[in-house]
Amino acid sequence: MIAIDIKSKMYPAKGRAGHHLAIAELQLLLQSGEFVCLVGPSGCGKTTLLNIIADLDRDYEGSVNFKQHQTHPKIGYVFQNPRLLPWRTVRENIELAIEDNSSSENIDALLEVMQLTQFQHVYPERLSLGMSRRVAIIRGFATNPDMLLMDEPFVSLDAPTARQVRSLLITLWQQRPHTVLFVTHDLREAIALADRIVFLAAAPMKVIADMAVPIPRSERDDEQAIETFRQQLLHDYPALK
Amino acid sequence: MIAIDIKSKMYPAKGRAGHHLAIAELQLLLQSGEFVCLVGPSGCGKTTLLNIIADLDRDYEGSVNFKQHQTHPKIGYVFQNPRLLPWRTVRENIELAIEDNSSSENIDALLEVMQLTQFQHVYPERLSLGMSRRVAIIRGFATNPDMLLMDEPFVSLDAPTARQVRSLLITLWQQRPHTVLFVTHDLREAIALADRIVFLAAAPMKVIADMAVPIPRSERDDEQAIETFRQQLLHDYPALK
Amino acid sequence: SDKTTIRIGVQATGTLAWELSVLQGQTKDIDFKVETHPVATTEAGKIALQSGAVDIIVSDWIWVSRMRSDGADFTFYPYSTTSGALMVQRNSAIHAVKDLKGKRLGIAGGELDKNWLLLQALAQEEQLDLNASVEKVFGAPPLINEQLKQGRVDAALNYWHFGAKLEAQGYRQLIDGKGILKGLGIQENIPTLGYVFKQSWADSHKKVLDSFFQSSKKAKQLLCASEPDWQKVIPLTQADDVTTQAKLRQRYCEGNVMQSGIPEQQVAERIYTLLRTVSNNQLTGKSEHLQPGTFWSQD
Amino acid sequence: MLISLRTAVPGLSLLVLLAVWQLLAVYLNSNNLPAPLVVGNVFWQGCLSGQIPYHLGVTLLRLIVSFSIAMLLGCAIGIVLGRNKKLDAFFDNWLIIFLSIPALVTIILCYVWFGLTESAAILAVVINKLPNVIVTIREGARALDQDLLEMARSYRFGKRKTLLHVVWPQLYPYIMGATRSGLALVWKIILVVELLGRSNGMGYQLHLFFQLFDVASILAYTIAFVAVIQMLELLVLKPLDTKAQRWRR
Amino acid sequence: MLISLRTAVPGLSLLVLLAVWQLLAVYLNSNNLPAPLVVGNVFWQGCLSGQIPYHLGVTLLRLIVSFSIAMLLGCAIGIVLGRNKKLDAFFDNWLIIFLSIPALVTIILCYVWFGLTESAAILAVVINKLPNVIVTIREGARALDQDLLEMARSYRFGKRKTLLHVVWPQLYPYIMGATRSGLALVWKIILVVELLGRSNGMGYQLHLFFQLFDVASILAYTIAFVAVIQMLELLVLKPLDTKAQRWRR
Ligand SMILES: Nc1ncnc2c1ncn2[C@@H]1O[C@H](COP(=O)(O)OP(=O)(O)OP(=O)(O)O)[C@@H](O)[C@H]1O
Ligand SMILES: Nc1ncnc2c1ncn2[C@@H]1O[C@H](COP(=O)(O)OP(=O)(O)OP(=O)(O)O)[C@@H](O)[C@H]1O
Ligand SMILES: [Mg+2]
Ligand SMILES: [Mg+2]
Repeated sequence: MIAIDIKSKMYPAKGRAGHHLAIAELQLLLQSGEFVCLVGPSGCGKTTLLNIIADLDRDYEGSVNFKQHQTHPKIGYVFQNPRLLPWRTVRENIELAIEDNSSSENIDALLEVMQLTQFQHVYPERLSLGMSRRVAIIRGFATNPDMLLMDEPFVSLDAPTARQVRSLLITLWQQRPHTVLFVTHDLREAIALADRIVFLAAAPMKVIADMAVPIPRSERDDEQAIETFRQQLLHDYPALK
Repeated sequence: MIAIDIKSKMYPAKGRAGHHLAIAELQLLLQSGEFVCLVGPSGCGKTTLLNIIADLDRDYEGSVNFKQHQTHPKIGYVFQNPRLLPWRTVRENIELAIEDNSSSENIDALLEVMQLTQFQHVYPERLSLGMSRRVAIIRGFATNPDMLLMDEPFVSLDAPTARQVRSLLITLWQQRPHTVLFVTHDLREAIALADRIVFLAAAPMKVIADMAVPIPRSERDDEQAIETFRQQLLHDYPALK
Repeated sequence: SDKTTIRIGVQATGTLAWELSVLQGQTKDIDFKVETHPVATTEAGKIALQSGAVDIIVSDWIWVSRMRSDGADFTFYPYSTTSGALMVQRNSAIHAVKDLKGKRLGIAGGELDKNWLLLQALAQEEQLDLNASVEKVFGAPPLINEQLKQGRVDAALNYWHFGAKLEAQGYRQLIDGKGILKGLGIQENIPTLGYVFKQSWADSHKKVLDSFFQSSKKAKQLLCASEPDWQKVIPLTQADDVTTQAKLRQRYCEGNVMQSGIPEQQVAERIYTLLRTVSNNQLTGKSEHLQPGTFWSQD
Repeated sequence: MLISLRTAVPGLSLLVLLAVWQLLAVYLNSNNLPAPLVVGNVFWQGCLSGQIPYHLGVTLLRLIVSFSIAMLLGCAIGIVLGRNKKLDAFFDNWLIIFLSIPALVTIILCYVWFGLTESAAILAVVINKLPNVIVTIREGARALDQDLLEMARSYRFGKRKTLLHVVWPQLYPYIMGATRSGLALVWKIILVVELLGRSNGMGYQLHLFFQLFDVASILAYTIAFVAVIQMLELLVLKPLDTKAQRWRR
Repeated sequence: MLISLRTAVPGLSLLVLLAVWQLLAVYLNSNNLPAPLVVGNVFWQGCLSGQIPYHLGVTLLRLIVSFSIAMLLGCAIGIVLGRNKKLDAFFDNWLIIFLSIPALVTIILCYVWFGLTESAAILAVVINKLPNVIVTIREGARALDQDLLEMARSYRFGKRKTLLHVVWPQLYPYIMGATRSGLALVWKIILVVELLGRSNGMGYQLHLFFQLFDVASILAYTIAFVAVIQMLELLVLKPLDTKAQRWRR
């Protein structure tokens, strides 16, 4: 179980920009093995929250508690931008993130699914942005993390690839249920994947709705059940339209 | 009218990566004032094509002809990544792209729609990625271009903002119809916006379908007509699923 | 005034500055004007002469001969016979050149230093290969003095005013350049330093140059004989203590070129040959003989 | 409290340096390392007599002129070579050669050809410093962000705008590096240049003191120069840094 | 064809330089600038007699040792200061001071304290070069990409991996700049160091020739050194560059 309790997260004033209160009084409880989607307007503080959970940002009031884990759990973070090392090849980028180099078959399999096998020895500058994103996703998966943070990971994927990657994500999750925090703007995707969706509002970030999804997990985001639930959501929360 | 005729676009071999034939024998005719969406798998060469049209890449066989324009037309290019100058504020970034500094009211209006007015004097490092993307979109619009190249511009926008931006795009286009080439992976968005959708396949890039959209332009992507047309498309071209 | 101007490159720490200050004190007697151009090092003086910034500098005749053999038209007029000295601690066990064997010897100016070359020649006469049997430490003159003071070298071969300073502090002079030459069987007073100028310039300024030499000789004599004139020069010695000042003056005056100055050609030639063999051509250059015209003569 | 600490640290570090110096001086107790107070006294005397201000001023003037010329030319050439592979292939050799020609040679040749003039001295410094600037800036120009350059091209920034708003800020850290280490280099060269062919300036004076082995005076003059550079750092470079780095998170 | 052109250009540029030199020599017709052939001859004689290889070897040894020490220490300190604001605030002053202490002063003090020994000479070079390296690398460390550092932290790269795979490649252009301009600087300092207190090496020899105003020999020795640096550039730095820049589009 992960207990997030952020009293306040402030970006300090700098230059002409005043200080900015990004998050205030945010409480969130994640069960281990839960798949939670975060949906909220651009700039509301989703990335900020993920950074805090990933322990990249310690400059906040409050606490993030990982029960069950003595230490900070192993985290696979798929950042909003790919953040590949441009001077390392695709494969090297993935391997560097893995602590034991034993899982080379695992990497092969992931590269295969992501259709990047023939690009594994290529430097990131020679990839398209969507391909770089896919490498970043592989890197997140390959580390076999206790917790997966994904910040709009599928935005650059075409529909068939997106479906395949979603299916992969579901398979991985089924093999070893780990907590997933998944940021997306796509309500259909959120409904298809999540156990629970947390809707956020901005300035400062707060939770406006937190609801379980009563629909079985699916790699397809255009099934009728999903559409129905989405319509209902939009009806309940017109702000999401 | 813009006549694109690319015999071949090859990325030269480098390091361990062999040379890569990105585009071969691609003919495309764009009417001036036409709104064309490009839909194709990640890595198929969409960005490459836009770069060629924008005259950023001259290392290809073939030609891009702008009829009606003696010189190369003024292009507003919304890149796939924001490409803001980190050492210039939001507003400066926009103003730098404009040749005449007269359109400050125009910028104000655009900032307003994009909900960035209060961030106009902030440096890009202090923005969220979605906000940076919005700045890049404003920059593309503000130049009042003859042609607008947009490479997955709306991926980081939440649904309400995306709707607003689409509506803005449509308004702008109605005020002054300019050719738009719009890359997206979202079929619904393509149907909602485009006069014509070009479907592409990869390695090397080729056109697999090129069809007019018989549905009036709309800022909303979840209307019934769109969904129906989409289902029909998916039925005709199962590869898009 | 329509007096001819002579531009002279003067080292701030050199004795030429003393002389010129006395000389310039007697404006009424002279029919030329001296314009001094301070230079920091001997090399800076050579650059100044070559670039035409000055007409006269002080240097040595071996160099003049070498430059002449390369086509330069420099020539030399004697200025001083003072030469460097080999200094040891007062109570050092070194009393003769042969005692240097196995000792550490500090040498100012590098392996082409004339005193060092001549010292080697002298040792050779005593069947001692100094070059092989002492531990040489080359370095800048002030550093060599410092090394001797710190006991890091057993003896120091340094330029004369560095030697004089050591002497004033109680160090012992083992032998000086003149002594080395004597040991080599050369009794004549050979100038070590002299005015160096372009022959072409000298030819067109014969009269002025002559009168400059006269005045400079007179200034030298005044410096050594007249107390008030010496007092005026004392600040230029850059030495605070009277002992050092006196030592500097003594050495300076000993070096006065008393005779007409021009060394006998064959003596100079002998030294030239000596230096040429010991330095293995390096100091003198290719030319086997002292270049004719190295020593300037008025006629 | 925080601000006062921030201003206190540099002062503190100076004090520590002085203490180390004093301790060393006491420990060695030789006139090869005079104590700070002795040097301070010499420094003060030199200032009163006008000697230090005069020679420092002369040297500074030379430094400013030659440094500015070298930086301007060096940036221009460095950018051109960094962006143009063909020119770079041609001039790379020259650069290496001029980098490794001893200062002595260029200084002598400059003086002998152009006379013992002020401009020859400055030329000599520029020739010695220029290749270093070029080499540093060239590395910077090679590492420029391609994405931003493309952006500038597609939005028709033109040469001037691109240089000012896209290239310059990226070169900034390289230029700062070249400035700081370059000031030190120019200073080193200028000393030799003055030694060999000027009748004033710090180099001329320092050599004089070296001949006399007057370490106290050498250190006094050093202090004068260090003080000037510190001022430059505090009044020009630091504020520039702060301004130029504002945008970083 | 393309490849042959690429190898031809550097040769061509050398030829042009030689031609310029020859023309200048003929035009000036003074022994202050001997013609290339004269210098070549002196160079050849020096090589045959073993003089040039000997002195060059000695100097190179000093250069390699002092350069390596300065680069290693400089990179380490530079990175630390660039990443740690507090330490930087404290040592910034010291850095500026050591940057602006004249080479002469440090060299003299080293020699006076530690005697005219090899280690004193090397120490003197290191002290002169170190602040320059630190200052350049510090700028690089300040400009590190925050995104990549965060990535490394969240994937638990640890100190070693982060340094090797994240920090080092970003510092590479700065290090190359510091290496190229640093070699030149060390070479300049080593000449002074050898001149003041060594009994062999290029500086010692150049000083001898300088005393004799033997420009031909000075240039011959310069050529020897330039040749070594060119070799280094061709055999080490260029291939390193190519390898390190492979990833750029
Ligand atoms: N600089 C480059 N050097 C070599 N190959 C490149 C380079 N840029 C792109 N490519 C290759 O060209 C192909 C097309 O790339 P492009 O960026 O045009 O794809 P895209 O259609 O925009 O993909 P995405 O939707 O992921 O952005 C890819 O396979 C990529 O590997
Ligand atoms: N380094 C920073 N300094 C100052 N303010 C920042 C910084 N990073 C983010 N912010 C501000 O904090 C708020 C939240 O940013 P964050 O990146 O978390 O948004 P987000 O929810 O991830 O948005 P998006 O969907 O666009 O990525 C924004 O208003 C942004 O301006
Ligand atoms: Mg975000
Ligand atoms: Mg793309």
